[in-house]
Amino acid sequence: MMPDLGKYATSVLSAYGASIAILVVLIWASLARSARVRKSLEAFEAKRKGNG
Amino acid sequence: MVLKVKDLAVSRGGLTVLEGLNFTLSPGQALVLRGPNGSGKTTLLRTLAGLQPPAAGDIVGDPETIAYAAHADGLKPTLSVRENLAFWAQVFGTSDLSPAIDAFNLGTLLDRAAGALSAGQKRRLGLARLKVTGRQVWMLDEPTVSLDTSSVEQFAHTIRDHLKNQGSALLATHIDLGFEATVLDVSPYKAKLRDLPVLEEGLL
Amino acid sequence: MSERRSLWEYANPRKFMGLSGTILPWITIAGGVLLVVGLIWGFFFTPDDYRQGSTVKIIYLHVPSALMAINAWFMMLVASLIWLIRRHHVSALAARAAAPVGVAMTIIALVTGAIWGQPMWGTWWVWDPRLTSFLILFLFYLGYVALWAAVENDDTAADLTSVTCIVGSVFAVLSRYAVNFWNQGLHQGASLSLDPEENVADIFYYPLLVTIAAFVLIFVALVLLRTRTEIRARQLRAYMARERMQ
Amino acid sequence: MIALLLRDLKIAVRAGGGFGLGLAFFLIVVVLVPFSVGPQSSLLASIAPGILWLGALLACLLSLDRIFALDFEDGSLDLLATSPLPLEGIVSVKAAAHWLTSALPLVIAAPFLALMLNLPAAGYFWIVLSLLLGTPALSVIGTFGAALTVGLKRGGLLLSILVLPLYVPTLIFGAELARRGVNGMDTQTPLLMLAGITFATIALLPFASAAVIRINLR
Repeated sequence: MMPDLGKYATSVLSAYGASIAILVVLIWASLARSARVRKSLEAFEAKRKGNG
Repeated sequence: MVLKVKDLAVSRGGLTVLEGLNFTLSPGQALVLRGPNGSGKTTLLRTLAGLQPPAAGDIVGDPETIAYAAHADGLKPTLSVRENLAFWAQVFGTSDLSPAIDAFNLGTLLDRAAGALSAGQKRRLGLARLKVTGRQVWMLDEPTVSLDTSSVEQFAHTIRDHLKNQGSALLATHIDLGFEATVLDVSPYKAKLRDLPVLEEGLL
Repeated sequence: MSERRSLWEYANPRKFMGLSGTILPWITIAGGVLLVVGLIWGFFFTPDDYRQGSTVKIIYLHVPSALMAINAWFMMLVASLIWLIRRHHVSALAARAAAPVGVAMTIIALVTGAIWGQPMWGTWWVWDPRLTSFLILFLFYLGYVALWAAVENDDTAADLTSVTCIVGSVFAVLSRYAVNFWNQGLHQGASLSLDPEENVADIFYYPLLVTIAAFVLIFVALVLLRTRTEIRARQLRAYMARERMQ
Repeated sequence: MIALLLRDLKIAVRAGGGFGLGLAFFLIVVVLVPFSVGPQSSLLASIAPGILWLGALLACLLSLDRIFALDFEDGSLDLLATSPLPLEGIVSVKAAAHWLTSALPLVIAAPFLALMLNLPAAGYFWIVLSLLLGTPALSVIGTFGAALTVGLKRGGLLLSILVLPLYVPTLIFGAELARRGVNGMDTQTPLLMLAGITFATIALLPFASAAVIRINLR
């Protein structure tokens, strides 16, 4: 299954690993902030409706 | 008429603070703005002076006739009183300092560094700057802060003089300066909170 | 359709939220699928290059990320111009949302470039004009992001960052030219380059196209998601500011 | 305009104006270099153009935040913006004052520091020429950065982060011109590019700086 990467295996694997890790961090950070902002906005609007 | 305001709204930090303002300012007229702190008097003056765009409405008037004096006097502490005044005179293309010096009793302070003046003396120098601009419309933001009673009287006298010479003045101040002035209370023009500044309400 | 309908309608925050909410899942799925397909194709089913060996597989990440690093800046430039000219808030917020994505793309391009360079050039870093340009681009991104973070008022921040983006673009192009001139003597031969136009055969090229498409879609999805977040955050700040006034 | 220039120069020269700080910084940076890379004359001579350029650039950077900060704090900037002077002219004058008080002393001091770095005498001309031609661009670009960050708390570090990438082309062509001149190589391209950058920034960037000041004063 695994292709033979020869003597450059470390380089290729670390390039893939690093890139995917950076992408994952970016996506996770975007989703986390999205969820956080969404939650606080909804909480705020619910409170406003409750008051008014 | 030197300044006409039609349906003006002004905003601070993206929020409209005053709206629906209509007034005119004629030569020889003084208009006093009143209202509690934070009601938008400074914002209105800055808008009229051209430092920020109106949120809505029109300002009809020539910006080249306006001299603006803010809370801060714009003095350079290492320059002398004379140098400070002379600089602003040059910027506004005038040359005669003596009326301004006389009006605010600065004659004895001329060679003192502005940094060595008391708060009241600095304020007097800041107001003297208006006189050297040679401009017709004075816009003053809390001009009497840190002035003593006799200096306030000097200031009121200078304003009366300015009005007599077909000048006009727009002042944001809490105290009665003892000259005939139209009073505009800005409180009724406080912007309604219905308008969200940018995005529509109920966005989600 | 009435004649007033136009593309600009989607600059309205409400319309934007509606449309972006509908298409975001599809773009995300398409981007994810293409990325998996492209990377598996490239990683498992392409041969090694006869000179570069298996390191040629790095191009499936390096080239798309490098392209997106530049395209993200270009998108920010266009969005900044739209904000300055037409004052659509969504545009300014989209530029803000794109910047961190551009930063990440630049980092991926730099890291994969360095990892590729280590066995090929015998060193992690050479002051190759292309690598150096990306480093400079990275610095421009940092300044842009820092400026957004430093200015409190949203409209002021949008105005300042837009002007910075335009001025920065001119200087970025100038830097690219300067760097080329500065290191012309040491330029690496095209035989050992990650540039697809110079030495990539068809067999490597098709999976590369797939990953490029994947990166474009992922970029769009992330920018849409982050723009939605920025719009909500803006709305929240507007509520808060209003509450303080009462 | 001339009144403004004279006022700024007067303030800079009088006590508390910070005049000469940049020069002292330049001197210290260049003096520290042999301590960090070793005292070999040949090595120092070969890196001298780069060191002098980098030192001058950093010394310029150091004084950028003073360009507008004082005028903003004491209210003069508001008053200047409502004065008959065009804001584009005001920012140009500010840049000119920065160049005269911060950059020009560096240009004059550069040959003496080049001497300490064992640069051959024939190279002094190129050091001075490249700095003379390049530092105005540094002042004008720095004025743009200062205009961007005027009124920001903790704007100093941000100013550096914003301005340094913009300095890259000027630094590359300036240092390249000095290096090539010192080594007797062809100097035409970097000379033209450096002059081009300087004149283009002087002509165009004040419009951006003025726009940014207007935004910040709102």
